[in-house]
Amino acid sequence: MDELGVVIAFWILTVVTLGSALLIVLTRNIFHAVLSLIVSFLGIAGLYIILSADFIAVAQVLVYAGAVSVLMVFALMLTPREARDNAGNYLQLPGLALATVVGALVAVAAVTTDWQELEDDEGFDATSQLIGEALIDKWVLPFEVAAVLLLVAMIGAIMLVREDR
Amino acid sequence: MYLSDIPEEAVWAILAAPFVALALNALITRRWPLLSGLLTVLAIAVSFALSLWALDTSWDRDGVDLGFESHELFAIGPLVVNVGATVDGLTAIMLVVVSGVSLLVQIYSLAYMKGDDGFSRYFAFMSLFTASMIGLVLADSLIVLYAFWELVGLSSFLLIGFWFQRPAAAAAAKKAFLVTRLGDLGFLAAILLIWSETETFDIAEITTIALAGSIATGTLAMFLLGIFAGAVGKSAQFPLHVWLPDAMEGPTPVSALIHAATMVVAGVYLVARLFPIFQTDDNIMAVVAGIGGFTALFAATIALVQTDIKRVLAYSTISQIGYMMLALGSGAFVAAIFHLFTHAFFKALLFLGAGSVNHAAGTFDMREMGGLRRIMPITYVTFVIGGLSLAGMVPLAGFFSKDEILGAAYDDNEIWFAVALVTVGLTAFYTFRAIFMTFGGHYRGAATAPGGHSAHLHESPLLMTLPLIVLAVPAIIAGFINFPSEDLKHLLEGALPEGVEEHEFDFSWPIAGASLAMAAGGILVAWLLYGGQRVGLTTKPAFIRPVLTLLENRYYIDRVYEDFLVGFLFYRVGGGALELFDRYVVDGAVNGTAWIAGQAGEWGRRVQSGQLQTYGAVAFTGLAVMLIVYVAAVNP
Amino acid sequence: MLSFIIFSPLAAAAACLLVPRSRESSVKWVALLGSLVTFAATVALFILFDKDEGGFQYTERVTWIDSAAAGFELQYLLGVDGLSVALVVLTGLLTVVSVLVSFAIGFRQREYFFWLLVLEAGVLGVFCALDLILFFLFWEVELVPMYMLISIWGTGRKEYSALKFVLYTIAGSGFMLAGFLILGFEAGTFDMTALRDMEISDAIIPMNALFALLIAAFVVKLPVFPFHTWLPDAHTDAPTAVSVMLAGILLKMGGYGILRICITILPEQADDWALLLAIFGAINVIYGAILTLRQVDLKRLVAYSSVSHMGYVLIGAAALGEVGLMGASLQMVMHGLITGLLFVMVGLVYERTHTRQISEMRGLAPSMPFVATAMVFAGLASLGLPGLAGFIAEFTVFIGSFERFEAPALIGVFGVLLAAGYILWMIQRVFFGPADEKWAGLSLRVHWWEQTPVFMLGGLILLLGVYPTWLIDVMEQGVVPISERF
Amino acid sequence: MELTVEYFLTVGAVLFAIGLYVALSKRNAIGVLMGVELMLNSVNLTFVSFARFTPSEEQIAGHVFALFVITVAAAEAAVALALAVVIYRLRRTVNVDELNLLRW
Amino acid sequence: MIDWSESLQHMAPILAVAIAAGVVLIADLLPIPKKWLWVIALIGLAGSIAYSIWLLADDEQGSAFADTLVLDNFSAFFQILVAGATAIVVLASVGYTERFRVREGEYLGLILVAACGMMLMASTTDLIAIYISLELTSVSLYILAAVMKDARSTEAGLKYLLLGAVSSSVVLYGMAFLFGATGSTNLNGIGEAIGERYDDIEVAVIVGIVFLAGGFAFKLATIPFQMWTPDVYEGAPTPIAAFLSVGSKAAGFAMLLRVFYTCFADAEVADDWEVLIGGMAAISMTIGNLLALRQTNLKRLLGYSSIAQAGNILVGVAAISAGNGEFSIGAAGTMFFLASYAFTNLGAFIAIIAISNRIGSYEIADYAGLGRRWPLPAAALTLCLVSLTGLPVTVGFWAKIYIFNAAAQADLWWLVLIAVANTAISAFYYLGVIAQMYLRDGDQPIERRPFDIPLSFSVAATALGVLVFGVMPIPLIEAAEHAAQVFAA
Repeated sequence: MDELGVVIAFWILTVVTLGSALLIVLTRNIFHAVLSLIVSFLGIAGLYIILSADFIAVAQVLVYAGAVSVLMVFALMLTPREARDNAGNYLQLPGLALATVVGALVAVAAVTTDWQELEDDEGFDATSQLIGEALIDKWVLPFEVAAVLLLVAMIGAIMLVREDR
Repeated sequence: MYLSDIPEEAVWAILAAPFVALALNALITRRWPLLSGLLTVLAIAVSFALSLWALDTSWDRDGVDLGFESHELFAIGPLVVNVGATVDGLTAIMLVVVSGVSLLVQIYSLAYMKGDDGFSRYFAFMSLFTASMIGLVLADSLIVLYAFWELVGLSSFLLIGFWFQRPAAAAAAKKAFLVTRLGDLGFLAAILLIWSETETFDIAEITTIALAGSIATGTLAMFLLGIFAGAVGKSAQFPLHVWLPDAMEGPTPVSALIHAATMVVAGVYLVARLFPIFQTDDNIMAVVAGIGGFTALFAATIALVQTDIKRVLAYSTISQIGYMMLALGSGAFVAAIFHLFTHAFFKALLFLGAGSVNHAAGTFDMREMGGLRRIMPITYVTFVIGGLSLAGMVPLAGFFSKDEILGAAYDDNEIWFAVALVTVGLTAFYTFRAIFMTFGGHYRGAATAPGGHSAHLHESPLLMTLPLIVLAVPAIIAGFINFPSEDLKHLLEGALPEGVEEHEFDFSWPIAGASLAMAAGGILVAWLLYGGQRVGLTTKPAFIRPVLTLLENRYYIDRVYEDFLVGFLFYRVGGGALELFDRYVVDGAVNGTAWIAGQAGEWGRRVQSGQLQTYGAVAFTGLAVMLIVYVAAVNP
Repeated sequence: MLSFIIFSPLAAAAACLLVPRSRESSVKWVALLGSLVTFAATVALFILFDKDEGGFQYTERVTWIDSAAAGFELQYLLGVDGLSVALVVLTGLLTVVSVLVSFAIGFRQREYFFWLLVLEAGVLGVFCALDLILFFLFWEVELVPMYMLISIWGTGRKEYSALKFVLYTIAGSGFMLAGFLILGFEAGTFDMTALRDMEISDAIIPMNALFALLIAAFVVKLPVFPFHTWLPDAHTDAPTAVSVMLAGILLKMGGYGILRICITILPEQADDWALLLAIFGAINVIYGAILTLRQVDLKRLVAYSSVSHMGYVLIGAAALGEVGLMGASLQMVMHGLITGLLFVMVGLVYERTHTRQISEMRGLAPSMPFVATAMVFAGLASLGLPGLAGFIAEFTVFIGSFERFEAPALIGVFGVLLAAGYILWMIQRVFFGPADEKWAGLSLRVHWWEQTPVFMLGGLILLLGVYPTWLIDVMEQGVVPISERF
Repeated sequence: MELTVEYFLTVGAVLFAIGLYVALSKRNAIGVLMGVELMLNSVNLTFVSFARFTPSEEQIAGHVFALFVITVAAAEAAVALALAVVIYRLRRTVNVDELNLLRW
Repeated sequence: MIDWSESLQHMAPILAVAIAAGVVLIADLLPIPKKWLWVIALIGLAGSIAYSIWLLADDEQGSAFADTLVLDNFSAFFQILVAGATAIVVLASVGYTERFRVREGEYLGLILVAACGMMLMASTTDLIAIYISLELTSVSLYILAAVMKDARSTEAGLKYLLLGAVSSSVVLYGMAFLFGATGSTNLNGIGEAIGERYDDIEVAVIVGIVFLAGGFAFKLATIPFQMWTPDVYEGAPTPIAAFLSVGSKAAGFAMLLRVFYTCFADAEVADDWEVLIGGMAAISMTIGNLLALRQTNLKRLLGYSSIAQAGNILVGVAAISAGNGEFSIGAAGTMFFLASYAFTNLGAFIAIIAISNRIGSYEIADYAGLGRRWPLPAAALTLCLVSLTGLPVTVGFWAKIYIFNAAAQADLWWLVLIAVANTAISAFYYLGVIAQMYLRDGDQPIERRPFDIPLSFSVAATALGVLVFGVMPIPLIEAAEHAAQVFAA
């Protein structure tokens, strides 16, 4: 992966992703934070495309940038205006230090490990078929369980929100 | 001489008779006091009779041990405890003294203790004492001897504290037990030491081994010192003499029997029993002589100023035992036992006399007596006989025995001879000071005795005077047993192993004369100060006052022991510090650990603040630490 | 036979619970009957015990948990030798005594006797168990009963004391368990009879550390300075019967454990540790005695005296010779009898005066002659008077230890003087002196259930003091094999 | 320059750190949820990177894993937001600092 | 291709519960008496247990769904354990839901689904499947924790959820690294790869180990993810707290054992992480015990106690090097302890439900005098607390000895020492509760309510279990050892 375009795209997407993620931290308005989050999700989707993960990229856009973010906005709308700040708590500085340490540790581990990279690989052509086949063959059990999981989440969410008393 | 040899069973019966009396007293006859008393008297009479038989047998055998077998009591591996009876000259003499004096004292007590609530208990204790004392002299092994040694201590404790409602009596009993036990520690340690050397407790075997020289001199010296410590405690020698004067809180017959005639001389007996070993070490002998000589003088000086008649006699006892120790230390084995023998009679006589006086006057304070010679003639006469014997007037018993000691001291060490000689004078002085104060002059006592009873001055009943009269006889003539006849010497030397030499006594006129002169001088001074209506020095010169204060306070030794050493240093400072240590350091560490754990829990609870992100932060901190530590430990 | 002895108290305990609440006052008779049956069985065991035959007798071996593959095989393995048989009889006797002195317990009687008998079962189990894990099991059984007994029927800071006792014991026994497991892993068995024939020379921790782990529970139980502070609290606040059990038997579990497990299984390490043990024994004797002198509470005084006396067990055991070990064993039995009696007497005093403060007592002897006499007797036994049981044991300890460790033995001898000090001082202050009017109205009546234990214990103390051979002969059968390890 | 797996992993690590920081430091429960979503995304990025760069038995496994993570994250988000709504109804706040009835 | 019939048969115990869940959810919509729902749930659980036992007896073993799931002794053990615990929880919930008007349909359905998830956690052998079963359990439990819909319950739910999500991101990161380093999602594949080329990928594997251990800690309630425990136990409905403390914990340990004993069994790796797990165990038990000392609320106390007990169980996991060729002693110890803990802790919780239902308080102070006033539940609670302390004659005693023995055999003597010292600390607060019930007098009114048969049955069952297995623990031990044969190496 040494084409210039890809490299440039990688750097731009990285900057967008991480930058908008940082914006979530910095912004005072929680709606802006959600918007930054969406941008960050989209940036990640872009990175997926670089990684030739087309299906995941699409799923990312649909589920994260779409559904989850909308859900968050929706939840925010249910709460009144005064509850919509994006202030920090007492862990601002300790949290920063801790996050830096954890991130650094993981990054160092990632860099020092001798990953056995594929030779001259061009990545996947199209992934949806592969994923589909995997889901009904090797990982059919998780697939079914995930279905139950979604059902449970749905039932649970409804049950919790329903006012029955 | 007259009888066939005594069988072993009869010897055991000497011991058993008073024990039987004890058991019956304790279990059955509690409700019938008089029966208890008679039973005790009877039992001791049996013992006395058998003791005479033993003496007779021993005489036939020249005082050599009859050689009864030892019987195994229990055995733990190499530790074998045997019980057996030694009957040699020494034992025989002691048996007779113990059971004889005891018999008379019991008879006396029948009257003296009449009407006391604890009459039955008294005789039970007395039986216990007599039995233990007999056991002590019969014992053929150190451990059995030690056992009876402790038992006589116990009976002494019980009898001193007989009137336990009196705080002074209770305190004196405890003091007596503890102080003697302090000495006993040495005894016990000595037993441990000698056992680890010889693996036996048998006195004869130990003696043989020691004489063979197979025990290192240092070890043997430690052993002897330990034994002597026991003797010092029991025989109230300096510095463990403090218990004996206080022990006068017990009933007077008890003082006569236990604290004058028998138990207190157990120390002398013990040293005498081990005399063959003692005489191998000159240094130890010097220690024995030194302690004895010093105590003789020291106690006599205190006796000079005592106002309580029993305390005078008590210090006198300490002093006289000092003589016996001096004799032993000087190598005069026979002289010591001779003095023990005579002393038993005249001192018991004196004590019983004092009891008789008390019976009438209701007090022991001589300042409240006087003029009793007219009211109590028998008591008076017998008391004077005892006093003369004690003072060492010829030809009474005390003179001869004391003379032998003086002779031995003279041959051994002149300093102790001088001391002993001075003490003769002091002895005569305090004895006759007591006689004059008690019997001379006019009655000075209050109309009422302490306790509100009117003092009914009268001569004591026959049961009390009879023992006085009986005792007066040996107080006069007992000296002749060894002088000039040497019968006692014959009997006692048989008890010594072959080759052990004891001091050969040669009568010497100068020594006898000096002794007599000192005694007469003492009596004269006493008459000058206390004779007739005189009550001592009316004007006291300045130089003598501090001396008197010092003597009246018994050299402050009791105070130093009780208040400073034990009360302050040991109990308050040492014990107090240890108690604080226990409470705040040892237990404090325990409670502190619990407190720290509790505080840690409390602190940890506060961290558990309910704030969600704190939990996350803790979790990730933990994760980071785990990762860092893991990597650092594995070091990939 | 042994199973019957261990389980008969449990059966009696269950029977106690079955007594209907309406007839609660009759539960004590059930308990008495139960304890008597057990006692009779233990006496029979003692009599039938063949002292001429070596090894353990009346063994029962059933595999309980067989997981040998996991290195965890528990056998229900019981057996007695001369050492344990003596302690078993002592337990049976003191339980009868405890039940008797508990006749005056006023409330929650069913539970009380239930726990008391469960306690007995646990203790008997400890003395009979020959499997380390089984031993540990019985060792722990005692905790809940003790906790309940002290904290419900006790006095003073009873909960604090009960908890302290339990936590101390659990901590100690936890380390003991760790030691057992490491030992068992090394040896491949928890069978004590097998372990004592082995030479174990290596473990995953240093052998001397292993010895320390093994002895941890026992030094707490015995107790050894500085782990003793639970004892005065527990004794003081426990009801009389529990104090009797605690001082009379439970402390002996510590000494028994040292002899049976530490010294028998790891003789070499015992040899290495002996000096330290002797030193701590000597410290115990002196330290305990001096603190005893300082006590102002009658029960606490007796409790601290136990600390002092158990030091002799340690000194004797540390000598590692036949005489010393025998002395330690004898001291356990004798002290059980003597302190049992002392606590009974303290209980009787308390029952009458409702105070334990020595300063509030004075001249009690005329008000309670029986109690005073028995107390003096017990006190004399406690201070090591020849002719009474304590002397035999202490003397044997001294003889046994003097050859090996002179100084600790001599310090122990000094303790005898201090013992005389605190006992006599106590007697002087409590019973002697002018009678206090406060106590003039006390009833002179002594119930039969108060007298019986006194005569039982007192008689034995005297008998053993004069003629101990019958006990020594039996105990030697158990002690000699231990001493032969050295 | 050659883009290797390390680049993507590092981006993932940084994203994980930012997500963690957001989750730890935001007072609003929905803000915390955002942080969690970022962390999950960083994991997904890592999975997909491995699927692209490193050999494995089933090369697509990384994608499948990521897909499941997305699914689960969505489900969790739904439940979380439902809870946030309920809590807001009960207590008029979704401020994490104030949710401390349960403590100590 | 997948052999569906065999695969389904191999997961039949799980299916039975899943079907029961489905039937309950549907039946809830039908106009039938609600008590049938309970019956259905119990039938499903009983069927599951029966089927597991039948499979075991038949020695029917094998993998399913392309090696993402296995049926072996190990999974059967945990399936029975989970189903049994669930059944007890269900029984204990009957009166509880009635009293607090929780809707039975969803409640039961979620419990059954969570049980499915737990059983799957114990049976799956593929990272993806493990992850998804983990999440299935978690999501159901998040909702169940909040099911009371009052302030405390929802707060507990939200805390549980957010921390759970964070912890699963940690787990996922670890899994990602393992996947990247070994190229496999299958546990056996990962294990083989690590065995072959550990030196190359050591750092990644270390991150994987630490992150998996750290992330799983959330399920186990050990450090570093332990702090939610008391809060959630306090806020959640009590039967759910019981379920969390037993079922969820057991499943978590099953997962931990399966992953660590399969993937990281290589001696070179295990030597390092056994210290890590041992350290986690030591710190967890110490923290749990210390913080429990000053608790006044019984549910919170059990929360901290659960942290401490999880530390004890980790001792067994750390003892991986204790093996005899036939089975792993460490794993057997873990499982035996879990089984014992299931009886004990369920018993404790259910006794508390029984008592607190009537006195309306979880404060320890309000338990004063219960030993006299309501002896049977108090006795049951006492028994369980004694078992938690690890005193004879209860099953907890054997569990503790067995697991410490395993640690001793793995040379983890330091861990044993820390553990026994902790036993003493724990005795302090366990006995404190007993003291409250038996030593003091209290006058907290005991509400008169009709006799709750299912609850009483579950109290009796657990207490009896504690006692019976306290005398005869060998069936449990043998079962655990049988199951531990999976990790023979």
